[in-house]
Amino acid sequence: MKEITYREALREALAEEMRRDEKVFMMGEDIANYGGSFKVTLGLVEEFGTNRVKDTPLAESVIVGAAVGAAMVGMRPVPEIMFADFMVLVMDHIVNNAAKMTYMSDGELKVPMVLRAAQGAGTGSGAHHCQSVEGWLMNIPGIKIVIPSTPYDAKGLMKAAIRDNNPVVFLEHKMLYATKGMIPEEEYVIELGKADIKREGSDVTVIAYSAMIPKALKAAEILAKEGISVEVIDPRTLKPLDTATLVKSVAKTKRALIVHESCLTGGAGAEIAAILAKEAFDYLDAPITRIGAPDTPVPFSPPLEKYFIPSEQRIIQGIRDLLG
Amino acid sequence: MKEITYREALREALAEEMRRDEKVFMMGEDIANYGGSFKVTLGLVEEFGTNRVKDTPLAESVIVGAAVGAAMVGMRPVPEIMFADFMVLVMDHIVNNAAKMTYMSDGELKVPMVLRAAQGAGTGSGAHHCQSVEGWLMNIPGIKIVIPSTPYDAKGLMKAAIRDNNPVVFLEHKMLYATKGMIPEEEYVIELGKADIKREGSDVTVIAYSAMIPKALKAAEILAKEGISVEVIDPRTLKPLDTATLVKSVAKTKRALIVHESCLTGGAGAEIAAILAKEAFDYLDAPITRIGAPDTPVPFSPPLEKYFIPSEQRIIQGIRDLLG
Amino acid sequence: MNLTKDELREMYRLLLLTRKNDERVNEIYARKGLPELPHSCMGEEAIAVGCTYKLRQDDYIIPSLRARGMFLVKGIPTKVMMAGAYGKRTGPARSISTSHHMGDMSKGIMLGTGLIGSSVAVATGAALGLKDMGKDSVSLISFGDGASSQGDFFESLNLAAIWKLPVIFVCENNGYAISTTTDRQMAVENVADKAAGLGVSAVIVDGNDVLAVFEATQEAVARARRGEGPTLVECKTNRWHGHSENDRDNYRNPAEVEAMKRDDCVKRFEKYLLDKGVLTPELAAKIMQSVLQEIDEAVKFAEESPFPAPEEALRDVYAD
Amino acid sequence: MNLTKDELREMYRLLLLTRKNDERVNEIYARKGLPELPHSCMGEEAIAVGCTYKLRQDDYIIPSLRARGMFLVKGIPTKVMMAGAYGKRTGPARSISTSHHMGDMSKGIMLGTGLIGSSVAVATGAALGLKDMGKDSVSLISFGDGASSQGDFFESLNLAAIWKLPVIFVCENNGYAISTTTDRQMAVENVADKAAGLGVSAVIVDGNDVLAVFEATQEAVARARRGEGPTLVECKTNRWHGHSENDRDNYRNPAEVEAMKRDDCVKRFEKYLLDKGVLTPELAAKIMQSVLQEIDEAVKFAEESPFPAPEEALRDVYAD
Ligand SMILES: Cc1ncc(C[n+]2csc(CCOP(=O)(O)OP(=O)(O)O)c2C)c(N)n1
Ligand SMILES: Cc1ncc(C[n+]2csc(CCOP(=O)(O)OP(=O)(O)O)c2C)c(N)n1
Ligand SMILES: [Mg+2]
Ligand SMILES: [Mg+2]
Repeated sequence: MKEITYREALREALAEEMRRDEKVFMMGEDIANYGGSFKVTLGLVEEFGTNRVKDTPLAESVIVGAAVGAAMVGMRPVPEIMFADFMVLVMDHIVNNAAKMTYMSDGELKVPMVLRAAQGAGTGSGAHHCQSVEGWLMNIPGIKIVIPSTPYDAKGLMKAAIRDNNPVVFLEHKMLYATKGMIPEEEYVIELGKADIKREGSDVTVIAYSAMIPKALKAAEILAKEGISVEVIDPRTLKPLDTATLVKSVAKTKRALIVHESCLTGGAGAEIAAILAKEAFDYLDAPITRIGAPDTPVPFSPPLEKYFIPSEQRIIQGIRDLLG
Repeated sequence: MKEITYREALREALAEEMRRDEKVFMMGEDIANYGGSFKVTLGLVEEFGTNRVKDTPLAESVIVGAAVGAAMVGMRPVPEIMFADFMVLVMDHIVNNAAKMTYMSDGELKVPMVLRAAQGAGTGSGAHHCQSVEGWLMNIPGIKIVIPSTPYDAKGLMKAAIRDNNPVVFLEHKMLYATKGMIPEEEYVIELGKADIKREGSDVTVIAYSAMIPKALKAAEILAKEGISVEVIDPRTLKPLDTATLVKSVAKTKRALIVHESCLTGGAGAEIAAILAKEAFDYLDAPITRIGAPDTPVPFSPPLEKYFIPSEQRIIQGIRDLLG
Repeated sequence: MNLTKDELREMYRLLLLTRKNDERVNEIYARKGLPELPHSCMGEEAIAVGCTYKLRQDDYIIPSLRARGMFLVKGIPTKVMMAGAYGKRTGPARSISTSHHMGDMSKGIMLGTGLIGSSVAVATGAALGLKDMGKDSVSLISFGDGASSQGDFFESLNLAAIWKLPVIFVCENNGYAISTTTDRQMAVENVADKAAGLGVSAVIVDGNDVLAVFEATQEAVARARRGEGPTLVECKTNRWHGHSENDRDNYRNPAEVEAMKRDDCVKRFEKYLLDKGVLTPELAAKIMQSVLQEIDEAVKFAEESPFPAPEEALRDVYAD
Repeated sequence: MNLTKDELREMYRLLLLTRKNDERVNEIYARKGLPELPHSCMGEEAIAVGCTYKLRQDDYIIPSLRARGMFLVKGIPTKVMMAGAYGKRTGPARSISTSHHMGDMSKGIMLGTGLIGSSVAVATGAALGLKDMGKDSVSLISFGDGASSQGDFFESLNLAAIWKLPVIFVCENNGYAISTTTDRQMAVENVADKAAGLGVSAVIVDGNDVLAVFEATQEAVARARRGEGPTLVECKTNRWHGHSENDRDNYRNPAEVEAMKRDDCVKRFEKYLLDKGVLTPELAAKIMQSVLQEIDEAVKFAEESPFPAPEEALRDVYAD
């Protein structure tokens, strides 16, 4: 085992997969010498050259559209859009090209593409650079959505995503890049679609992901001192969603709190809640509760941004409310 | 009262509002002489001229981006994108411009824009021209989403949408254009954010909208003959959502079935279910159930498309299952 | 231009097949309707045939909505296309998708999208992939004048120009995007002008002259294979019918349309071949007969084919 | 060019204010950090000042990320801008949004977006609105060379050209988009070439010559007011600093940057005014002093201002 940051874990995964398969390549704005806005790709151009770590013009739509085309003829592109907020510029290529090709070709065509993007608030970059975007993508059949919370998950899931034969949107969180965790020295891959129980507990199930996992874990720790046993589950991939693991946990705890950083209304938590309201209905002893950011754009000024991002305190309060 | 089609109702609303306020104008592809792909705007150019019914080049992004700009300086644009599937081409302007301007300007700026689009399956136009897109838009704070099911609602809501000072996405359903209904001779406006109880009942609440309303009503009628009393509620606007009316109905019936045509996972029904799982939890006697299209692109061949679109039979079965 | 007599005759057959197939589909649609709404390519057949003829199997194409001939040239059987219009299980991809945008990678046909302009980026990316895999294949996409207003058109040409990608942009400039005339679509005279503004070399050809289209495309393909980058081939042509077969076409003067029909790409090529002695009236009649027979058989095949079973709608959303 | 001596001096003051404000913000950021990450405009001040000077209050602008001077010329107080960098309640819109993209309709400043390229469409639409309301105001947007690769740039110029909209596209071509050089951004020499390809008239000026920028813009504004349509003004310039103040700028040769600094738009204009006798060393010193004092006061104001209250984050998502 070794300690590594989330950023490094991603970089390792990218490098290992590029070494393993020469069809894998990256393209995006300023990912080569500059190393990307968040330095995830820093140094990779030295090993792999500018042909496999391609700096592109400032044109997101063709970055992703071209990645789809390259994938269709046999490459395995890993395009990056600098900020997940820019997802809206490439949604046509996700929705109407990448996601539909396999279906429309009766299974003949494959679009093995991993679209990377950094999302989330906490950097003070304001309404256009801090959004959490998975909510916009939940209603798109044909894609997968991966959203890791730890270095271990980031690496293993990235490797699985690159090997997957479907378009995967891979959402990294800016505030996690510098967080550290242990990973094995040897190679490993984490199957897409498997939730991870980050902490076992028996009184309440907290379903969270991405930057909300560290907060949920901290909340669980604090409440543990009061004798409240919180189970924290990280779906890790939102599409496909590991419904079975979620339902099983709620069957045990009888209570579910869903936490995400994206705005509450229409977020991925809605789907999780809807599934539980159907599949876990008979187990529930309390209303399914969601915590998300308020339904506003991300504000810039530090106290406003802090207020916007769901906090440990809100999670603790949410758990207390659920336990009545 | 007079009988009118959904298409004519929309046209009347557009014409009345353009007469009332000369700041209102329309822009889109082939909306003038051609009358739009679905002939909603047919004939309007004759009364209002090509300056207020503007044919644009084939470039959705600038159609909506320019509409936002025109709105910011005082106009009230009603842009059209021909098929709602193309929403992904304009989502940046919706998400990052239209929806954020008022907030980011501390209330100074307004973007009174109604973005019209035709959605839904049933025409055999395949995966790129038949999608139901509201699910992509639910997680966008700052916009309103209107999705009428009857000529009466279509007219009254369109007039309200045009008078609203916020960006409104107005989703029309292709299979409803030719449907008929009664509307008053005199002018009327329907407030945004108010659900309508399309049929009162006491055994189960069916929440549906757009083209699923006629189907839900037919299902209710059929079941009425068996003594099952179905309440059918049409939220009419998904943002803002009339939570109170939905919860009140479920408090009465104890059972909720949500029906939409868009793919199930991550659809607007997820948000509705999540709200009920929280707000109506104590009333519920059965799991909240959703019916939507399968999580696939819209297939083309007639039997496939028919299978894809939620049917009366599926609604009837859903209700029976809920009543156990 | 080094085409043998047989090749010239084959080109003629393909032109005629495209024309007659279109006529038949429109006739059926008018008479009894069809699941797939036809968008007639009548008047524009020379572009599809000219730009696709002699492409290799491992050259990839994405045909426009109106480039039905490209499928035929690339080897999609007429009956499969016809079954597609009928939505039958024997159509492309079991008629899960419309035949407009069918793909068949074994023949070098990439699946297109119904969103005008969007496939230009995909075709550009295919060129990128082919180049990076060290192949000398090219990617060729056709699209209309209207498509050249889309952001993706510009972003793609720009990328192709910088990276010298082996992609050929074939623009079918028929003067209309549905009801919108080209002068209300753009402020320059030619789509080629936009390409030039991005550093993409561009040629303008008479789109009703199948050999002119063929030659220009072949030259573009050769350039691309030599690593010299993209070319835009702008083909000026006419759309005889309305945008689709349910367009009443009330925004054009019938005289304008009549004038168009006087420059018939099929008749023009026929006359050329007759003049050259490559074709005789007898041979022409024979070709016509074989084409009509092929279409008859295709209609029969389509009519008799079963629909897919409803549950087939659920297959293959994800690849393994 | 009919500028009075006072106007020339005022232009100089604005240039200096832009420069010194930038220096100060960068210094504070380096020393102790700031909520808003600065994107230095050093080296490019002449464009912002030159293109905005003498615009009317009812002319609308959308400044680029690097066009801080445009806000100052349009009348945003230095202290408000500074308070914005600090995220204070006295900043633009209570610092709900970053000051990069602030709007103030009373001054003719439209809110921009952080998505490069996207505001070009909005500015184009503003021009459309102004025209349709029968006003003779213009809309002016500035953006970088990188932005000119975006689909919205092309779609907007095309629309503006067809509809002859009163919009001025000011391109600050500084040779870089973050680390990406212009030759890896586009295959043509000039952004103006792209405009030409769309039928938008374009001029190229020395972006470090404030009067050249001013004149070219004024001409474009006059054309727009006369209903003659859009103009693209391409200003060639240099970006002295990294992309942002946390860019280590390791992708450029320091010598290249040093060379840039030899063409200093502020110094150049100062010399010009001194040579012309419009400025004297004494007057220059006085202006410098007043500028520095204004900035000192702005910093003090920003430092002493309160932050907004957390719950203010919930205000004004919807208009009434
Ligand atoms: C993104 C998008 N916008 C609009 C449409 C509707 N539409 C289909 S074809 C067409 C006109 C296309 O014009 P052009 O590119 O000139 O091709 P042509 O039909 O003339 O062959 C339009 C507007 C579409 N399919 N996709
Ligand atoms: C749509 C979008 N893509 C990428 C970015 C990230 N980004 C911010 S500034 C910038 C470079 C802009 O270059 P240019 O337009 O030349 O302006 P300059 O910074 O040189 O003034 C990039 C890539 C963004 N903000 N928006
Ligand atoms: Mg055309
Ligand atoms: Mg630049």
